[in-house]
Amino acid sequence: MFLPHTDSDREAMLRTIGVERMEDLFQSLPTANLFPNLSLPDGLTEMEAQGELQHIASANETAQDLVSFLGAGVYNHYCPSVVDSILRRGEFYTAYTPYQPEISQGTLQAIFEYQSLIVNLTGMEASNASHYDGATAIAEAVNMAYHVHRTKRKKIILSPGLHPHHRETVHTYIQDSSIQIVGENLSIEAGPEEIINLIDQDTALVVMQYPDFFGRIYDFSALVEAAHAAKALVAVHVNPLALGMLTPPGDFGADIVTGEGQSLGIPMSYGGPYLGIFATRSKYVRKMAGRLVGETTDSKGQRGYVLTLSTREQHIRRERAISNICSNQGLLALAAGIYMSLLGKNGLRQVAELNYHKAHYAAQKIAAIPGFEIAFESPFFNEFAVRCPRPAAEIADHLLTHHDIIAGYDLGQDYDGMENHLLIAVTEMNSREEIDYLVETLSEEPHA
Amino acid sequence: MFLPHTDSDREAMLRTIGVERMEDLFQSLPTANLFPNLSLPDGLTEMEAQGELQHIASANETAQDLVSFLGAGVYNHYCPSVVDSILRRGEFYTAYTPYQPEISQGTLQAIFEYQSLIVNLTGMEASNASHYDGATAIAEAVNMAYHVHRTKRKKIILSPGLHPHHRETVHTYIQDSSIQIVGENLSIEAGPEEIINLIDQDTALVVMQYPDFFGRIYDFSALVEAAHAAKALVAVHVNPLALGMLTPPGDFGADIVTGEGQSLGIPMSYGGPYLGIFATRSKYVRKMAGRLVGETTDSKGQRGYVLTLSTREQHIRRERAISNICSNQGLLALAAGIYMSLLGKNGLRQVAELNYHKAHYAAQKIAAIPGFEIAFESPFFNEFAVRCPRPAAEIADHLLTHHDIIAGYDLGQDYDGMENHLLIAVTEMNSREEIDYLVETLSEEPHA
Amino acid sequence: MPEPTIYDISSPGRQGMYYPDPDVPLASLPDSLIRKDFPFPEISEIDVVRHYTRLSQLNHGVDTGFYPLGSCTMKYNPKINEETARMPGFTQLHPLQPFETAQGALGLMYETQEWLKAISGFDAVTLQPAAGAHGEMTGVLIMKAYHRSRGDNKRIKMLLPDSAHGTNPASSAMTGLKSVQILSDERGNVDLAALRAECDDTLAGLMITNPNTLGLFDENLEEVVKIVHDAGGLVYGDGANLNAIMGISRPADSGIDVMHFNLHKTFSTPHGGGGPGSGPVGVTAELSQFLPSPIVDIIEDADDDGAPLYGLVTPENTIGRVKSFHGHFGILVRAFTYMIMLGEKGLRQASEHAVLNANYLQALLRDTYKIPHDRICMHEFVMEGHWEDAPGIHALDISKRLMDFGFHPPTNYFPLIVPEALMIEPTETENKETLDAFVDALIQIADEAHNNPEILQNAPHNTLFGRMDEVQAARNLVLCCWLPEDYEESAPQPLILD
Amino acid sequence: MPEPTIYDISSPGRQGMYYPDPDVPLASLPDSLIRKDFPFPEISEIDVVRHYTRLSQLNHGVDTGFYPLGSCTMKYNPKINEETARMPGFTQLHPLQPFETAQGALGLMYETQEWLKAISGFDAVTLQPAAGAHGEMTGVLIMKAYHRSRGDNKRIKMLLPDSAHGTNPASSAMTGLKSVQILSDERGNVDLAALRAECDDTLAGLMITNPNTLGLFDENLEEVVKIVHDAGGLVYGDGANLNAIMGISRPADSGIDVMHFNLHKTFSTPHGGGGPGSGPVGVTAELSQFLPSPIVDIIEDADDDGAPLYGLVTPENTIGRVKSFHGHFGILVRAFTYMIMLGEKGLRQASEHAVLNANYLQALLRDTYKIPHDRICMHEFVMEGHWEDAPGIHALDISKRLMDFGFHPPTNYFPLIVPEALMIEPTETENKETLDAFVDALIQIADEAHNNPEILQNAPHNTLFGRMDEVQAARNLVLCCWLPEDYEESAPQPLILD
Ligand SMILES: Cc1ncc(COP(=O)(O)O)c(C=O)c1O
Ligand SMILES: Cc1ncc(COP(=O)(O)O)c(C=O)c1O
Repeated sequence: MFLPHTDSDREAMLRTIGVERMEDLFQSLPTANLFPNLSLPDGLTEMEAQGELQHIASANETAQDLVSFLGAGVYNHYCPSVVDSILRRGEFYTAYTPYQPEISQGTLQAIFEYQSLIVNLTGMEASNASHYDGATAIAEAVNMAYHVHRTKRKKIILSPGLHPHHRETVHTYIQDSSIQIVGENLSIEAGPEEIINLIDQDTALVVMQYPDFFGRIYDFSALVEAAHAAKALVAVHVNPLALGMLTPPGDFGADIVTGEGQSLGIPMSYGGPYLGIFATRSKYVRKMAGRLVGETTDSKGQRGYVLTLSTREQHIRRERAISNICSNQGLLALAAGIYMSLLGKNGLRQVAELNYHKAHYAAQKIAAIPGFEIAFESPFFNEFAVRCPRPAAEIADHLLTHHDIIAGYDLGQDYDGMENHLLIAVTEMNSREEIDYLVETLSEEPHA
Repeated sequence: MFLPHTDSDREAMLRTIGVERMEDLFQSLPTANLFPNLSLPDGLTEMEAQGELQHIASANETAQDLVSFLGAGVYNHYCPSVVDSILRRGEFYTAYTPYQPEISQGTLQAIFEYQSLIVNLTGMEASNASHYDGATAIAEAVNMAYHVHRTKRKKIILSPGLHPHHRETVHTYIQDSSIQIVGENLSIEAGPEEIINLIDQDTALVVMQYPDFFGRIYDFSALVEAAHAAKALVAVHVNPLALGMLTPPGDFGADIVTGEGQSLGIPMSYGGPYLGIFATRSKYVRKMAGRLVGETTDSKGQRGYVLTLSTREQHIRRERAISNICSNQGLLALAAGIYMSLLGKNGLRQVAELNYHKAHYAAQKIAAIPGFEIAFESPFFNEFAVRCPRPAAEIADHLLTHHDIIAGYDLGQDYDGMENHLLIAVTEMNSREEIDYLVETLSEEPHA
Repeated sequence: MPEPTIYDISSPGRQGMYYPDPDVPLASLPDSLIRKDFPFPEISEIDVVRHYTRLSQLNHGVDTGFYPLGSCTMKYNPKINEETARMPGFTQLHPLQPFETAQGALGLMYETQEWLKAISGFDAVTLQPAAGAHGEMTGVLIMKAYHRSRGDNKRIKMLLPDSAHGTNPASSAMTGLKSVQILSDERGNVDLAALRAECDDTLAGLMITNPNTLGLFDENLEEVVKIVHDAGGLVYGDGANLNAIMGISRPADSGIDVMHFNLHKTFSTPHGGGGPGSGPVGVTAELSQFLPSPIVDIIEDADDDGAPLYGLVTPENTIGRVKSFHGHFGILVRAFTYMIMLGEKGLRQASEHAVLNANYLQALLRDTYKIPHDRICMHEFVMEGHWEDAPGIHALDISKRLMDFGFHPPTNYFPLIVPEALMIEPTETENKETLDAFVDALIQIADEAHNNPEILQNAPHNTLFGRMDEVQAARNLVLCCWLPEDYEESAPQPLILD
Repeated sequence: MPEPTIYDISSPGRQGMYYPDPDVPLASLPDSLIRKDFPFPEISEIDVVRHYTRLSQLNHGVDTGFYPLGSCTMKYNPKINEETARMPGFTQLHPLQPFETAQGALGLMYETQEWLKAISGFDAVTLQPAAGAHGEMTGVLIMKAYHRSRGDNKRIKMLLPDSAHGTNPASSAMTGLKSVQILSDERGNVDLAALRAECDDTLAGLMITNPNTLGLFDENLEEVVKIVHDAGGLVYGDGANLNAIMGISRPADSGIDVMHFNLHKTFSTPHGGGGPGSGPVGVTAELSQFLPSPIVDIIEDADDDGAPLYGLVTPENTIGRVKSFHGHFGILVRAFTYMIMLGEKGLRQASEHAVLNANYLQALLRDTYKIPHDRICMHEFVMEGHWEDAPGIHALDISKRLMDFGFHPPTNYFPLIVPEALMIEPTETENKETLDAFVDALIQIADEAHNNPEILQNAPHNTLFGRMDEVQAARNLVLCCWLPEDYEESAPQPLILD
């Protein structure tokens, strides 16, 4: 399959090489277990494979089959047809890292534009070409802040409102270092003030989420001020779509903005591939991990783009590189770039507000159901936590089984004492009817 | 929607034109009913339209939801992913007729190759760039033969085995001319011999189908000889996929080959767009309708392609043109070209044989069911007629309602006296299990 | 580098697509019917992909740049159309399935008929014709059927303004009618005197394009229609130019009796490198009985909580079917998607901006190029591509030179009544910057025509291919290619998959 | 013509995508949290499409031509992969859905783990890592966790052959280990003496790429492994080069303890202009307890007529999660599609032909270019891009000149142990004609290097862009663009749809 070799080509090539049979090419290999039997099935033709995958796909029940209010870091947004129609172009997706700029200007300019869009969206000064996802972007932020302080400051403050997966990832990354993580165990009611209390002269970085995992939006100005007073850095992890309406972290002084780019036109695809956003201040550019595209000129005097500052990277610096990242999320950065270009300023604002209004309508309706309460008073974007009269898991289970609704995310999975809390996300994909249907089924819930 | 005009652009443009308001551009129009109210709904955004169309599409039950043995001129074949991935390229589908060859070599070369593939597949000498579909290709063949004989011969023989839609279409096209159609009312048992009997000195053309509407394959050599002896032309209408294994009409002397190209990688799409194949002998090229691509050289000495012999066409010849055709099925010709290139000689042979074997397995099994008989003894390709113990319509209805099977095509719709006949098509998409399931349900049929 | 043909890159034994071995017992093959040789390319999948990818890059399309090809309405083809048309609920539907299983498709067709009726003012619509010309033939057959139904058998004459598109006389001729040309007057309208002179009792009708192919709305349209009607003729409207008047003026309101739509123009369905098109035909109530069969209708009204039941019906005195099945359904899905996205207001805005764009270009070009019928135009206009003081330059040279600026040339040498015609239709989806750049290029070209004519005569310069020798192609006809003589045919048996 | 940026083509008030007006009552906005200004491009849909379509054409990809970028396995990316990964049953699935509603996806992941295990010989696999380097870090953390679990805390040293890819030392360093370089011997193998010298009780392990980055299968692999194991270390395998040995030799059989796979190399998933990749990690049974969480397992066996129930489980002594959710699922779908299409025999044939193609190129080039380790290679080989008698020519010049022939250059300047390295990996999906044309080009270039060096030094000549000034880019850092200073911001309220 996928081999273009004819029998006579193969013959001729072996002859040119000077061996008789294919097997002769593997003479230098250990003979034990050479050409092992793998006990794998025979190959399938394309039509069989298509059928098989269709069969597997249909064993999933998706946001198309169910009414879903599940978010918790991944959102069911509309992916404009233009995005995928461009992503399907072979010139984009069958190229690799643009090491050879003369024949890679498509990728390079698209990434340069992506960097620009992220800078404008976040209010920062420089963006890299992407990280694997939001979680790893934060891990890289931790690493960067640690090195900005020449590894002298050991303390990293993680907000308890930072996505649990992201916090777990940071722990994995730093597990053998001398970095200490604090803050996670603050009460989840804790606001920026409590975080401020933790900042000291040993603090390298404070990581906040915006909106946070519970959907809450806080004003971080005072926190940033306090951190800067202590010469600590502040990283704000964003849902980039929310920045269509919210004050960008650059405006309140963030040093680093990370984000999960999935909400920018990338399908949910059961968890990936997504897009790790990473932006920072110009002064930290040389400390930032990841690829960077810069503008330059070609020999004909034309504007062009190249990978630049690669002395930060593993292929030049090896063990002294800032990070080990090599392949990144190029195609997803392209997707996000197309999405942002297409929506533009007004479209982003429009979709952000649509999410906002729908979520607030849902919250208001749910709050009116006896026994249900909105858990926090803070402003929120498109997601909010609800205190339920009985365990969220039971409610979610009931709604799924009987009403084909995924009611949200059971916060008890990650937070002790929040067993009765459901995290509900509402996007532009949820019609008013769907919201009303959720409210209706929640109202009918036996509150025993 | 889809307008790039900003308010200030619009202002500036109106000013340049020298009018004040948009309405002023329509001053010369009859004032009665200017800007009428159309009572049409408001526009939808892309995400709403997508949802609406998804909703409409899901109101259909397709070959994916049902087990289908329906053919009758349109076949459920596998469309290789490569075909659609190329068709999605904007440079192909957003271009038009390649009037300007210097910037249309993609389309031109692809059509040139399509012409070549059709010539090789059919065994003919020249192919045009496409007609609308099989039916209109035949209508054009009738017209061509009529004009080859300088309108002196009035008789056109249509085989009763020619698709009913195709025959109807020919009738529509010639309705006011002096052409007479004969042959259609021959017994459907009639073979080529009976057709031969109709050929005379007034006969311009004999149109046969290969395999015919009932799936039957005849040897047309004697018929062609007889026609040629009477100086009549012979058009053979083909299922091009069958030519992966069957003797091409060029080999037995056909003057014209028409075909329905749907089976060459084109989705069923509820009836279109499909592809009208038209090939003929070199000597008739100047009498052939439709666009033609020819090879030439550019000013740099490079091989290139252009539309040629356009003096046959409406934009030059107007009322004396061979046909009125202008837009054709360019993108479908491209699809068929990709499909044929991809399968190549061996793939076409392979898929044709697969259809053949599966259909024969089904026929043999069905013939073994008491009360069911294969209607004709002739060899067949992937479709065959079955005589049932009771009306085909009733059986088909029962199988659809109770077993989600589309059992085939009820021949009683088109042929008097064939109410008990079911036309069953089997393609590479029908697994043995599906065939066995059909056989099983047919066996359980109450034979009352 | 020209791309080799697929025949050039074939090699014996290659295959780009495989099929499973039969899961049924093998039947014996009818030896005498099996083809003996099969000179056909053999190519691997990667090479097929590369070949067609590279070929595509040799094309100019709407997706790559401005394409002001007059009369063709090369507007933006929304990507969502390509998604909706590919929904499996549509693509996997067989046209002969029981209608109960195809209610979605039939409903969509019904709604498409309704939208087209509302936009045009006609009372009934068939979706069957495959393209504009096919719609014309359908319409002319309907006109003939009308006369015949009245026993009026001497009507054998079809009038065609000299500005008509070539398909009009060709379509008319295909039905056996005699074409008679009517001159245009100085303002680009049908010459009323010339028209009257031909209006006798052999008149079948008039085929008129309005706005006409000069891009002008006939100022005497109502009078023209009246003259034809008074003579017992019918008026056929070529709807190719509907993009100028959606929501502005309805052809049926002007008395036109039958008209085709070009979904691949007005309704944004892609042109596909030459097709597929789709050419629905609208008619007045009186003519609806003659429409080709089948059309879609409601055969059982909606009850309280359901949709109506749709079905295919045959008009009473149908002219018959004009092709197999029900028309270019896949194109209808695209056009329907487009229409519902625009809605009533959007349709009107599209036409308004199409007209705005054309007039803007005309205003900026009228000092440099001769515009023989210089008044407010509709969605397109025609100018002359030559100057008396630049005798060596023809419209074609200007066209070829435009390619160097990245633009597709306008339509050349049509309509025939304007010498060296350059027919420019920008469409509404182009922005001001693009139009300005196009004007700049044309002004520069006009200057070159006078001061440096060779640069036009040898154009294009910046394209991969230089000017093609069309004469050679016609003289020395090469219409297909072959495998090389010494190509070793691979064995004809299916390859073993392993 | 360079393409303007999206900032260049922005105009106030344009919008390429609209949203419906809210179907719910409006909530009041928290004014103090609302952004005040938003300098962002505004572009219509058609212009976005044209922009990115034109940009794409400035790229060389596997779909447009040969791409022998060593170490990257730029094989053909089957189109069917793109279809299956886009099935709505996959794309619309939320990663946190109850596992009962995601059995298709979980089953596919489970099967993917099984296939990778069978191919590599490992006992357990995690699919979570996002790319090769991420897999490396995961693997190294597992190695460290292993030592730690044994209370063996002094093992702080990772050995790396001098031919190692840069990610290897970088990944190792990220976990806090100290990197120590091991020289290669003359035959391109790990120098056993050098290795032994470093094998003490501070040894955490060795990261080895096999076949190595010279394209050579280490002739002493078993001995290397034994030395490391004897010293209490573990052996990490960089699986980037697995494409040479599928169905031929299993890394786990050679004693390797942990290895990452590059699905975006060996398993045909596209490289996406830089990513996404996918870097699953396989480990021995002993190490499986340390795998990152979660992995997929059967949590309820199949009953008679059903599939088993799949779920996500956490390995006992997991190192934790290395990213959010379960890995690059969309890439797994592609790789799974590929694997089941190839099947056992097809996987072996792929590797065999990858090795065949590389050796064929090597055989034809060895007389013209210096190949420092000239023996039968695996799926790639490294030659020197310079000659003593052509001192002005560097590997980079050869690379740039290759572009003029339509080829993507090989990898340059890696591995570091070969001066002026040109690392050539043709992959198995290229045909002989392509390889022959590539050889012809390289031979012509070698001739030019000696007789007409400027043509190389000024290359490329036939591409749209000439050589880029990388120094300028680094000196005068411009990392993003902006709307022009005088850009008039459009009002921030959502546009009214009409
Ligand atoms: C004015 C006019 N009428 C009719 C047609 C024919 O339409 P079609 O090409 O769809 O057959 C065209 C096509 O360009 C046209 O411009
Ligand atoms: C030998 C080798 N190891 C590791 C890597 C890193 O893989 P990734 O780019 O997927 O992180 C590469 C990438 O090119 C490589 O060639």
